[in-house]
Amino acid sequence: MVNLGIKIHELDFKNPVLTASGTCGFGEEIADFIDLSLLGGIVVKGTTLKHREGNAYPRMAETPSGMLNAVGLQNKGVDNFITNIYPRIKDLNTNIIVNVNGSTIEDYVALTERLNELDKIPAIELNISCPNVKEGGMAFGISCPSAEAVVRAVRKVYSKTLIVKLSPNVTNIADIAKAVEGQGADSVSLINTLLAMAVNAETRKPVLSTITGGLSGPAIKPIALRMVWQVYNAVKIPVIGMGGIMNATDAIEFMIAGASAVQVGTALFIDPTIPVQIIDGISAYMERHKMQSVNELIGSLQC
Amino acid sequence: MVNLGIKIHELDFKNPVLTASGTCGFGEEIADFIDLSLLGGIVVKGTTLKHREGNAYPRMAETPSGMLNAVGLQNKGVDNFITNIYPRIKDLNTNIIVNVNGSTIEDYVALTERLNELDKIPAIELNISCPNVKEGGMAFGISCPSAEAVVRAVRKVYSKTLIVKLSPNVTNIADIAKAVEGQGADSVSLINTLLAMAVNAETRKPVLSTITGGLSGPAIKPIALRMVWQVYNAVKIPVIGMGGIMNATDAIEFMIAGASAVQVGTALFIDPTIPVQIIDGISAYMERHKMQSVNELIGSLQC
Amino acid sequence: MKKTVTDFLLLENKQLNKDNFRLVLQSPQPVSDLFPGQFINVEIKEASEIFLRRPFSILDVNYNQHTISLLVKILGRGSKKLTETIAGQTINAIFPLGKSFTLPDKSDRILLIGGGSGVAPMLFLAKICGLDPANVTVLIGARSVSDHIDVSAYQQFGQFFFATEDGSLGEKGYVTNHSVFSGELNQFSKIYTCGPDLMMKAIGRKAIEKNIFCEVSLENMMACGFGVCLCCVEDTKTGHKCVCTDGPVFNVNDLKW
Amino acid sequence: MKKTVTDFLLLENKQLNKDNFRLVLQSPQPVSDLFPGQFINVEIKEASEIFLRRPFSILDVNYNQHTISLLVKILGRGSKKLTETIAGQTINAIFPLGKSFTLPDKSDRILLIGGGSGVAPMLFLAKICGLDPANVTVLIGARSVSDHIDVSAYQQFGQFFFATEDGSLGEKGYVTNHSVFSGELNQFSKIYTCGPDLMMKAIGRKAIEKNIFCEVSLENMMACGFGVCLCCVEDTKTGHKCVCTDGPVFNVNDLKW
Ligand SMILES: Cc1cc2nc3c(=O)[nH]c(=O)nc-3n(C[C@H](O)[C@H](O)[C@H](O)COP(=O)(O)OP(=O)(O)OC[C@H]3O[C@@H](n4cnc5c(N)ncnc54)[C@H](O)[C@@H]3O)c2cc1C
Ligand SMILES: Cc1cc2nc3c(=O)[nH]c(=O)nc-3n(C[C@H](O)[C@H](O)[C@H](O)COP(=O)(O)OP(=O)(O)OC[C@H]3O[C@@H](n4cnc5c(N)ncnc54)[C@H](O)[C@@H]3O)c2cc1C
Ligand SMILES: Cc1cc2nc3c(=O)[nH]c(=O)nc-3n(C[C@H](O)[C@H](O)[C@H](O)COP(=O)(O)O)c2cc1C
Ligand SMILES: Cc1cc2nc3c(=O)[nH]c(=O)nc-3n(C[C@H](O)[C@H](O)[C@H](O)COP(=O)(O)O)c2cc1C
Ligand code: FES
Ligand code: FES
Repeated sequence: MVNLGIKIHELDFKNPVLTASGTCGFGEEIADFIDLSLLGGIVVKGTTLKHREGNAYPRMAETPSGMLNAVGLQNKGVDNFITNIYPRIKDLNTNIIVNVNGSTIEDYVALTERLNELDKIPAIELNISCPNVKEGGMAFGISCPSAEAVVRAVRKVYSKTLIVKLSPNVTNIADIAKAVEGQGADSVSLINTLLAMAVNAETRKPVLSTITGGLSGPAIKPIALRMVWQVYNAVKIPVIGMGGIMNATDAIEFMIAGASAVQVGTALFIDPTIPVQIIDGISAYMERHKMQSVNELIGSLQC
Repeated sequence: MVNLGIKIHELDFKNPVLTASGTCGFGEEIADFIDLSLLGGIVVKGTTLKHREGNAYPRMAETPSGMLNAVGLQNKGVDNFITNIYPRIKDLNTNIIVNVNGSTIEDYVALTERLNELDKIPAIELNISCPNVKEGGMAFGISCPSAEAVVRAVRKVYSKTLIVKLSPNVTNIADIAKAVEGQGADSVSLINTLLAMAVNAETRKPVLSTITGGLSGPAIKPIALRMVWQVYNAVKIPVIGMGGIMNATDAIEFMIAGASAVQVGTALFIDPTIPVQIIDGISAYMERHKMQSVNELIGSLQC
Repeated sequence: MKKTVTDFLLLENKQLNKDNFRLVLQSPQPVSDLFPGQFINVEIKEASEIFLRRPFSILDVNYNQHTISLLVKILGRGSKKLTETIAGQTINAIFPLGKSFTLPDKSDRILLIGGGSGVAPMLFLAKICGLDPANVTVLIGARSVSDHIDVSAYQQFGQFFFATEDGSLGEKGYVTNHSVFSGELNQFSKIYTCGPDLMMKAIGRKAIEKNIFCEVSLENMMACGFGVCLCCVEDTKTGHKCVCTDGPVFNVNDLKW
Repeated sequence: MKKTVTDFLLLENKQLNKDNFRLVLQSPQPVSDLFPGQFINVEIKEASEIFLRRPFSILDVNYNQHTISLLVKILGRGSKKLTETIAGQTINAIFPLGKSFTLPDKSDRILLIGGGSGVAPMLFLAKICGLDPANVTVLIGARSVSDHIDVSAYQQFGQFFFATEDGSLGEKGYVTNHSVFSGELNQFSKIYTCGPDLMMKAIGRKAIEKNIFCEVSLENMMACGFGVCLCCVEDTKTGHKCVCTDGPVFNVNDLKW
């Protein structure tokens, strides 16, 4: 039997496969398809302090090997999460991580304080990288000083595992990773979507209501892999990799490049059973390669 | 009859479809497939002052809807270009543009001076964005001051049409575009490839000899479109768009987003007749949409 | 029925006219509790430019044979590719998805209006409601008789009327010009419709005006189909609702029409 | 012959053994001047994960029927998909590509060594050279008789020998262990080879050592196949050369082996 367990800061994961924020709802939506307790973790939909309606329709465009989205953090706010959703999902027997969003540092702090109270939320993912709304924090995630400021403020009020989600829309992602590590982040996750655009040639209008949106899916995998590798070489904290992971081989590539864990996002739209297939595929790979622990994979790239 | 002619600075193009540097050799290599004089222009392989062997093999990886390359500006140097190649291609009856690369400002200037002598080279494309080698100038292309410095120096010695090719590996490409416009660039072309990576999960080695390489092809089209649109809105000089253009619809989307002309790159590997198909496709589109001049398309996005 | 990712066996692929095909898919497991308005999200295999699944309404069900059928109209690359699937091949789909129409009471007099590929859920609804045929009126619109789909198998379930833009079948004009619709609409206690947006809006507004219960089935662009991506939203009076899970069926009174 | 992008008609697709197929492609135009070592770059249609073309050597030509044939071994997704093409479908390819082997003189005694799918250009070369059969010796290696390809149609062109790793056909062992190769190699004035890298290197080094003319056909990864991408380079004594245009055939003396 291979050992799939990994650790991010002080948090144990039964395996390195998580579902990505904004692509699995609160977990419940995919419970028909898979046994959620098999997952390493679930990062729930981006949450804000207040209820948000999100952006206007249309919010989606299909692109070569990928898609654009401009959801804009539609969610019912943290109160609704705590009152209505948390009680339903808290005993799912997997790590439930909340994706935290704000437009000001005060928002981030206030939201984090609320989540800090919740026993069964062992970690938050601080999203400073959503390209689709001002409140998504991408403005924070694209410069070192602002990334540092928000992480510093949140770190003060949050004692559990703090994961910071990085934006790929930057010149040097390793610098941002080092900056947030310096402020006490326990882990970084990457990448969020790449700012992109689709045009309808016939109507000469943007396809998305917001003109630009975030690109995800296999198209971005080579960029995500590169960034994970750069960040892995720049920081000491564990890296959580994502971007276009569709199968076990993709996940293994991310781990070889330095990811301690991976998140599966857009792939869920194609097939919500993929995370479980990936877990099985990693096991099979490890057996074939005579590995005992999945830690042997992490950062095993031979250059 | 629709009018496909466009102007970049003072240079007339019979149509807005060019072939991209590094993907069409010196034009001759695709002359079996198409009548080169039908093209708006040909941007020849990246040229350096001295002969370069380029990077070690393997230099290529196939990725979802795209590919990575790490050619590393293999070329025989500008003397060889002037002596052996220029005489053969100078009368092709299309705009021959030379893609100029250096690792120091002096290199760029020396190379540009040599090209300035050539009557039938009406424009150069200053590459400050090749991600694959130090000499590719990406270091210049990712910060405003260094981009300004190289453009300023080259502008002093070059009187013909100066196109600056921008890197997408930056936080804010519009800022870089404005910076080079400020130093007298006559046009900007974008995007060069995105820095990316491929890993072989079985061998746990990078696929490319250089570990990272440049991502091109349809996968990057949504990112390229977004950048063209951002740059178009930021500068007054004409924008030349590229990145994943595979057919006329793609080319039209770039023009709607603000491109005065487009370059076809990786698509040539799949089918070297694509540029001619695109020219025909743009004509057909214009007829269908009752447009007289292709200028009506440029920046016609209705937001 | 629980949602699953299922490999269906394509039993039959029948071209009905130039652009429309009926596909009969057999599930390896029994199917249960499928209702008109629900849909399935189909993987388009081996297609170089298609990344996402494509949603199609359930046209009919045969519980004994574990089959469901679809009416697929060729619109773009994905639907075209799907209609090229050959009987005997497998088709992977996520199903069942979405909420169905509110089934009428025995006492209702219902009007079903379908346009284009929107006839699929209307025929399924007619069949489910058609135990008492007198009460089911079905109005079907098409551009021309050549685009029209043979509905004879369903005519036992209600009274059928047709409208074509060129007058080649039934009355000439849109469904909203048809005498059934422009006549005494209040004879109907419930109106159900699925079809082009403009058609549904015209019908919905009239129903609101006349204060008749009316449900419409929307076809917003979808990425997932099961409520996780939040891409398919319709801006309703109570905010953004997911067409794939809160719909695709909505009461017109809830929409901002 | 000028390079073109051609829609070939697949006339025949014959499975030769578990992993190997022979495809016969007909060009709408006459074909001319095709030589052993040249290759074509084939589009893999409707395959969701394939972006680039795939190169395959020319196995044979029939100028009267405008056909060329390929020997395709299933290695990954692209070759698999290609072998699933059905006679009557079209296959798009760029051809002819690359430089051929240097054809021998009548006075030469030549040895052709093919391994795996590398037998394709060897068989074509045997045929072209085979007017004087006594001078053509062909040595073919395979893992086992079940991987071996029937070459009876080519045996009239030379003397054939076989080596299999399990001894199930011909001598047991690699081609380089075969008595023809380990014997009096200087009886041959020219050696040509195509196959796995390690095999070609072993042969090439021996030829260098014995000072025998030797050409090998390389299979580097290609993006374009016609000399524009510069991805397929081999590091030769005179610098990086494109396998697709300067090769795929190289004289071993030019390589850094
Ligand atoms: C709930 C629902 C039920 C439907 N039922 C049927 C049905 O029974 N029969 C039928 O023929 N069609 C039905 N459709 C429409 C069908 O999904 C589209 O025709 C199909 O997705 C088009 O795919 P394509 O690749 O052929 O077109 P594309 O080439 O992708 O695009 C053509 C047009 O199709 C529409 N479209 C594309 N993708 C989607 C998508 N994921 N969701 C919605 N619209 C899209 C867009 O307006 C686009 O402009 C239904 C749609 C929905 C949302
Ligand atoms: C000049 C030349 C002639 C060839 N002749 C033949 C032949 O006659 N018969 C035959 O069966 N095969 C031949 N090959 C090899 C054939 O091109 C590969 O087997 C095929 O491209 C694999 O594609 P795939 O999608 O099945 O494999 P993939 O799943 O893409 O990869 C499997 C392996 O195939 C190799 N490969 C993949 N793509 C390429 C590429 N574009 N160029 C080179 N190698 C690649 C790689 O080593 C890779 O690890 C030739 C290759 C070259 C360069
Ligand atoms: C529809 C959609 C909604 C998303 N919402 C969020 C979000 O709320 N918070 C967040 O941090 N990332 C969000 N993301 C980004 C993903 O979590 C992930 O970082 C990105 O999609 C790349 O991974 P993928 O290619 O596997 O999807 C969203 C992505 C998609 C496609
Ligand atoms: C194999 C290869 C070689 C390239 N060489 C150069 C080069 O020498 N100079 C340059 O400016 N861009 C070079 N590029 C980048 C292309 O010109 C183009 O900017 C990029 O590929 C995006 O366009 P595409 O997706 O249409 O290929 C190269 C691209 C490829 C794929
Ligand atoms: S399509 Fe994803 S939520 Fe409706
Ligand atoms: S494959 Fe492009 S140069 Fe050889």
